[in-house]
Amino acid sequence: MAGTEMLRIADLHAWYGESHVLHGVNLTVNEGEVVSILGRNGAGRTTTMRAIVGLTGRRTGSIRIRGQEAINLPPHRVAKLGVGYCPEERGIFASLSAEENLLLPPAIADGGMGVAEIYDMFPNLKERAASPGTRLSGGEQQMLAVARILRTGARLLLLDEISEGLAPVIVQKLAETIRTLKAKGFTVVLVEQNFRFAAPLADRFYVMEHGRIVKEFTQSELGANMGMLQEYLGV
Amino acid sequence: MSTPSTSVAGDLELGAPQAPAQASTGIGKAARYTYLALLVLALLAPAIGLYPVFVMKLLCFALFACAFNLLLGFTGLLSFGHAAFFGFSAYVTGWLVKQQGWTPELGLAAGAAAGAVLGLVFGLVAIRRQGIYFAMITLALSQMVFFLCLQAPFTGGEDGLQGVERGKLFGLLPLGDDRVMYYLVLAIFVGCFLGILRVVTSPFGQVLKMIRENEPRAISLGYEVDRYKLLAFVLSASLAGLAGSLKTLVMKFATLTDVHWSMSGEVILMSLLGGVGTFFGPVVGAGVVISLQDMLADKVGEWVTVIIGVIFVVCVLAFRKGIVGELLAWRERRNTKK
Amino acid sequence: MSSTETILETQGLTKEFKGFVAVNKVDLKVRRGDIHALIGPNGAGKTTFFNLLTKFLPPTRGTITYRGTDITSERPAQTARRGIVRSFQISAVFPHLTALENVRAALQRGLGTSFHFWKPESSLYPLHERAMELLEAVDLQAFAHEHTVNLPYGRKRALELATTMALEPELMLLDEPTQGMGHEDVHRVTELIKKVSAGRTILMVEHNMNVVSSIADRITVLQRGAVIADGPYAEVSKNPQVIEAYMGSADTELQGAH
Amino acid sequence: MEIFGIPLQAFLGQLMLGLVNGAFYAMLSLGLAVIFGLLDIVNFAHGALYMVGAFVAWILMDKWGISYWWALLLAPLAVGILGALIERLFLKRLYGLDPLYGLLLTFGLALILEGVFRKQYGVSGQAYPVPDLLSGASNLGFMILPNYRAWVVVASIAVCLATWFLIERTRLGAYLRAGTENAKLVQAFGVNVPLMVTLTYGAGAALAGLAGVLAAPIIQVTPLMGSNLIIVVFAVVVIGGMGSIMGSVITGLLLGVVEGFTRVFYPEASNIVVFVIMAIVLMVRPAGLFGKEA
Amino acid sequence: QAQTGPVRIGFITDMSSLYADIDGPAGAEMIKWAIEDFGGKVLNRPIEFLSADHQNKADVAASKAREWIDNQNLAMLVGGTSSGTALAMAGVTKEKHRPYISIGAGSARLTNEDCSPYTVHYAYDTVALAKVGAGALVKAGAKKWYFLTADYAFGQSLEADASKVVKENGGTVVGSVKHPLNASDFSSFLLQAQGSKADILALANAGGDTINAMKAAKEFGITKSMKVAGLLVFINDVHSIGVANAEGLQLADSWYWNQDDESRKFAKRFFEKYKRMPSSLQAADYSAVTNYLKAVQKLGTTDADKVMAELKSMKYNDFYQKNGQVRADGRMMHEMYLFQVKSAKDSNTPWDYYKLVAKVPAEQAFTTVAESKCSLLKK
Ligand SMILES: Nc1ncnc2c1ncn2[C@@H]1O[C@H](COP(=O)(O)OP(=O)(O)OP(=O)(O)O)[C@@H](O)[C@H]1O
Ligand SMILES: Nc1ncnc2c1ncn2[C@@H]1O[C@H](COP(=O)(O)OP(=O)(O)OP(=O)(O)O)[C@@H](O)[C@H]1O
Ligand SMILES: [Mg+2]
Ligand SMILES: [Mg+2]
Repeated sequence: MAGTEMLRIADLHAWYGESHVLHGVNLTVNEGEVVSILGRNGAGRTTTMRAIVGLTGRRTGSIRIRGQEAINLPPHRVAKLGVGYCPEERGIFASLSAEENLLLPPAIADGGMGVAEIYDMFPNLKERAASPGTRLSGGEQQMLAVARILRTGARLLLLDEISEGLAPVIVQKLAETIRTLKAKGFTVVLVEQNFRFAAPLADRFYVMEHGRIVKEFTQSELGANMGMLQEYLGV
Repeated sequence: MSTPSTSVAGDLELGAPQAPAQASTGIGKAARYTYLALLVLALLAPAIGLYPVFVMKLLCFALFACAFNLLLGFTGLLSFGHAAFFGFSAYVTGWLVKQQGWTPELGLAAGAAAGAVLGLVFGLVAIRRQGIYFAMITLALSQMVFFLCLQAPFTGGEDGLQGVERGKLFGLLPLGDDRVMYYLVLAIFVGCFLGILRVVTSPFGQVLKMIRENEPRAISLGYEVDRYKLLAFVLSASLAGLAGSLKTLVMKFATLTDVHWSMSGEVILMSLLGGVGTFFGPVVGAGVVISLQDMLADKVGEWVTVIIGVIFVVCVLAFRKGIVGELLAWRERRNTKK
Repeated sequence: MSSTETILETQGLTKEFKGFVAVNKVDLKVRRGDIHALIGPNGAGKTTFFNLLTKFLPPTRGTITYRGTDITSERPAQTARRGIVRSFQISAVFPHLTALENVRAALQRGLGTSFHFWKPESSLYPLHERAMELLEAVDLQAFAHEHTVNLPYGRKRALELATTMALEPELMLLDEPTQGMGHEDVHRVTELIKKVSAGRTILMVEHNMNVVSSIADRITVLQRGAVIADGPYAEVSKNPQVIEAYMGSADTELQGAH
Repeated sequence: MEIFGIPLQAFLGQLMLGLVNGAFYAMLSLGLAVIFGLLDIVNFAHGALYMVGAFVAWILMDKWGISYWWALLLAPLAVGILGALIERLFLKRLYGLDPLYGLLLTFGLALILEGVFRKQYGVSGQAYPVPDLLSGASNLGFMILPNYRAWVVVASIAVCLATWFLIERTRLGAYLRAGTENAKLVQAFGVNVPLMVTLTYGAGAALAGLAGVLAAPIIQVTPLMGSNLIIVVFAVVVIGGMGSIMGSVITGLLLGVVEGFTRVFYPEASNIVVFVIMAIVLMVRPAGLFGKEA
Repeated sequence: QAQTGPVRIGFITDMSSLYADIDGPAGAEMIKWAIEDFGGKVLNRPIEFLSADHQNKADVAASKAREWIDNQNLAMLVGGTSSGTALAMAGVTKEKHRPYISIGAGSARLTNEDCSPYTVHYAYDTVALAKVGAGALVKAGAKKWYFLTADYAFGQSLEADASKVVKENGGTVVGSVKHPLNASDFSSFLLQAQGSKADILALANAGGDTINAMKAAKEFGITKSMKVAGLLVFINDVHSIGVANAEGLQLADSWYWNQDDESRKFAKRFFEKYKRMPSSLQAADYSAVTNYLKAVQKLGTTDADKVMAELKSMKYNDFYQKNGQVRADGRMMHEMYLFQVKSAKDSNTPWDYYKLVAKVPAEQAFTTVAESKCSLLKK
């Protein structure tokens, strides 16, 4: 768990309009780590991700990315710090073709995947490249959403429910991809309902409940924590 | 989470976007007392020195705005062509009463019917379109009606159809007397207002609500949504027509102003200002706009347009729920705080 | 458990999008009373197939026969009234109606007064009893008067099911009913589907093999728009083509995804 | 030789004139389409911005003696800045809400702009001369075409093509289109969306301003010039398919021609022909001629 | 009617839209001047002035008029531009029995089929424009006419009246084209007119339409082959066409600021305040109110019927008109003029635009008693 601190969140509160969703989240992610945030539906995991990139309403507390305070930065400045975000709702653009969608996010650093590499990984996308983005099937859109940010060279990837709606084969492929990314030194924050997907991939886990982190443990402590997870997640 | 199959709804679906004042759909006790108080006030209006012609005009526009709101607020369709129904029926009634010697009650009925027929025609053309397209196609159709009224011999072109006599209601009540006319207008307005209340809460109103909330869902439950929208459109058009007819009798003329697209803009302003999707909002909105026009007429002269423009802007920026909508929201906030 | 009567049949059903064949000559038979799962890789054409059945899309070729009647060219609402009802891939409730009103919305059509704009709302109250029954069936009675926006995700799906049941569907189409759900909810919904399947036929798309394996009577596998396998779960899951195209390497096998 | 009962010469002449008008429609609807397509705002203030463009040109000439050619540059710039201000001050607060609100706000702004200019300059209008370089006319054989009108056609088609290219074929265009659908997400990818949006609205406004300057020498420069035109231009955009850049340009030109011929064959209908076409088109093709089906 | 308290004079016109320049706020100011110049008092009662903007909406005009009469005991109403509003106000004043002087409206219906014993139609009407604009020109030799007509009641009646005059005087109408209201582009119509080989192109339209048509006519070189006559042109329109473009345009009007010393004196005062010259309507506003006050002063009452009788029997002599007289139908009978726009080099001082072509006596300018359908004339 060495390596420098990539992300440090301290006492993060976030609101959607009037409703107060995050109540003081604290978490740290080191460079090169894969960290998974677990929790029930509505625990606030997505909100945490969105708060990092600046997509919630009001937020307070501290978000440091590579040591730089980002709590007051607008989203495009956060992205420039090397953050790639794959939203839960996929966010595929209807007015852009699949390929335009893929090429949309501007590269923020070197070292992103090449288009050929991506098409290799997701042959469906190549086939449907000219189709309007939202005409793709649910799963294809999911692939596109992930592929899109792999291209940009962002070193901190925030991935929200990326295995959702994908066929088992593809889910396996994604798992491999994340291993490869980790090997290349990328940092990944994974939010997953699909515990079996996240469990073997993550170095560390945070468990969230009602907008707070209630538990933190490492891969090696996973076995010991299954009972607790059972209680929190019904796994 | 969205998939191609579920984005059928059309992202531009208009109306009640922030679900303004949902709470108002059921008529609460407080609202009932307020209505009662207002009714008493309205009944006494001529006696307490309110100027009857002004109040009548106001009620006509209030009815027009309520009719419009039935569509925007309770069906989620923004029509940019409601002036067509209002103005066309105004001419129809004017012409029948003045040139054909019809009695006022028949003239009014014919006006409402003309509105309904025109609404049916508009509806058949426009109803399958959504959002901005719906707005634009109704605008286009109403422009055609405008040019028809400009050209048709019986409207008197830009001079207007002037000198319509009110006649005697059922051959008995002399409507020429402003006070008699006033009570007729009030009765019709109250009737229609209650009618709209009923429509919105009726089984039919429930279906409209479903359509507004989630149209593909309503379809999948087996509702032929276009037919429901069409009926709502026809009802709204017919009431708008009735409002126009009534206005002809009150003012004794019908002119092109009534069919011009800016009248469609005005009725939107009224609804918006008062509160889209609330029952009483359009009435308040009409009251404010009409009083304002009346006041502005003597006081500010050339600044009218600017002032109306400023109201639009302020309304959109600061009072999106409208006067009544904001009041209801405020009350709700206060209640939840307790 | 299941008779051999075919309730729904498609013949040569095809859908092309600008030269791209999304559904390719699908012949499918669904037997009355079955829980029939439709699986396949992403982009195989499952959702499109559903869209064809419910008339949200017109087929390019082929026919759809429901209980012996050709319904290929009917309108969506007509099909719905025949008893083919679909639940959406995402939850598609009426957000600002209460749970009770949501269910009532589905019951109301049966009353035949939906165009009656002069009747009071109270004319709908007799429906409440049945609506409450349905809510109880999915364990939502406590939420009857809650606006559905405020319900948690899993509850919304349950409500969706209750509403769908209110239409007394003979054939229910479910598109990924457990997508995006926590484990608890997946379990609850699976049980629910099982429960409501009594006396009905269910056709569902699902990527979660746990769900499929635990409740499906029969499975059809689509790939690139065409059927590559069809049969009971045990048989299909061993089909090498299915494993290759969909399930992935044998070691993860059926547990792979979830 | 005759076509549809009118001499070929007259026919060609009318065709040409139709194109000139079409060029105005095209340019105005282009700006409107850019703003609607990219920002989802039905910009009712477009006509007013067009009017402001013409007035700025006139004021530049009247007060400072600045020539047409400079006005062609300065007036759109000024209107663009005004547009950017409008976006920053007002429209910005409406993103994410129903597009109805944008429409109503810009409607209000249009009234304000019109009212202010009316108060300041009256309604009967100002005279703006044709620049010397373009005065005079050319004999095309079938008609005498004033040079200035020829210039209008050329200039506006060039502007339209450039805009289309920028939006449909460049990366900036892709950001813009994506930004319409989900601005926040595009921003989260690292694009400075707020700035982009401000500039886009500014650019759309500048297009309206440019059309205003081009129009100043041939039509009366009055505070009402915009509101007379705006509804027709809306119709053009709707027929073309809202948000479709090419659609609005082609439809603009086509409608100019159709309207021109209506003036010959059935002049009484020339004001409504646009709406008739709009109703028919929308019935047959709900998303407009070039719009993407919803 | 109460004969105590202030004497209220109301003025309802278009203050903010299409016709605000030719009448509008400056027109209101003229009425104030008339009142001030009269001493601010009549019959020892203060004169109060009310004004309102009808925004070109008949219902606003009528409501305002009705309300002033009912609640403020208005003594007399001056109605401004636009026929729809003028007719609506005539309806109200007829019902409520108040003197009503209509100034900016063109419709001859005010004193014809819709005439009222309480209406005075002061400045011009469409019949006069047609008779003066067309009559004088045909007599001067323009025989073949082509009409460019605004397609609405006003334009149509202008065209119909003018065609009649043309034919009566031995001319022919070789064609006409109807254009929609507020058509911004006229080139297409003009090309059709050019094809007709007529001597004269008559613009039976107003305001912006006339301005745009005239500009385009110049641009397309039509003015080289034909003369252009504007049937309803105000000096403000000529100003905005620009004298270079308007050169040679013929037009009819009831008054021109540079026609004599008295007018120039009035105009100078106006110019000092507004930096432009008054239109004939603004001059008429001043004249009408002054004359009304004189009548009231003379009678010693504001009683509507007595005032109307006096207005119809007195002679009007002021800077605006000579020997004017109000006929029984309410028509103010005075001389009308045909002007031609000067060339730019002949235009010496600001707004020096017209030269006089012909004077037309009232009897030849307006609807004759024989032509009229007004019952008030048939007694
Ligand atoms: N746009 C929004 N407006 C208001 N409340 C919201 C919004 N989005 C989420 N919430 C609420 O915030 C809380 C946390 O939601 P969040 O999406 O972060 O949960 P999650 O842990 O990601 O769950 P899920 O498994 O459903 O994705 C929930 O109670 C949810 O209802
Ligand atoms: N309207 C459309 N236009 C063009 N192509 C389409 C359209 N709808 C679907 N497609 C294509 O057809 C194929 C089948 O899509 P469909 O949504 O049916 O897949 P699916 O089997 O439901 O996949 P998933 O499991 O990912 O949801 C996909 O490749 C998709 O890109
Ligand atoms: Mg989430
Ligand atoms: Mg699918």
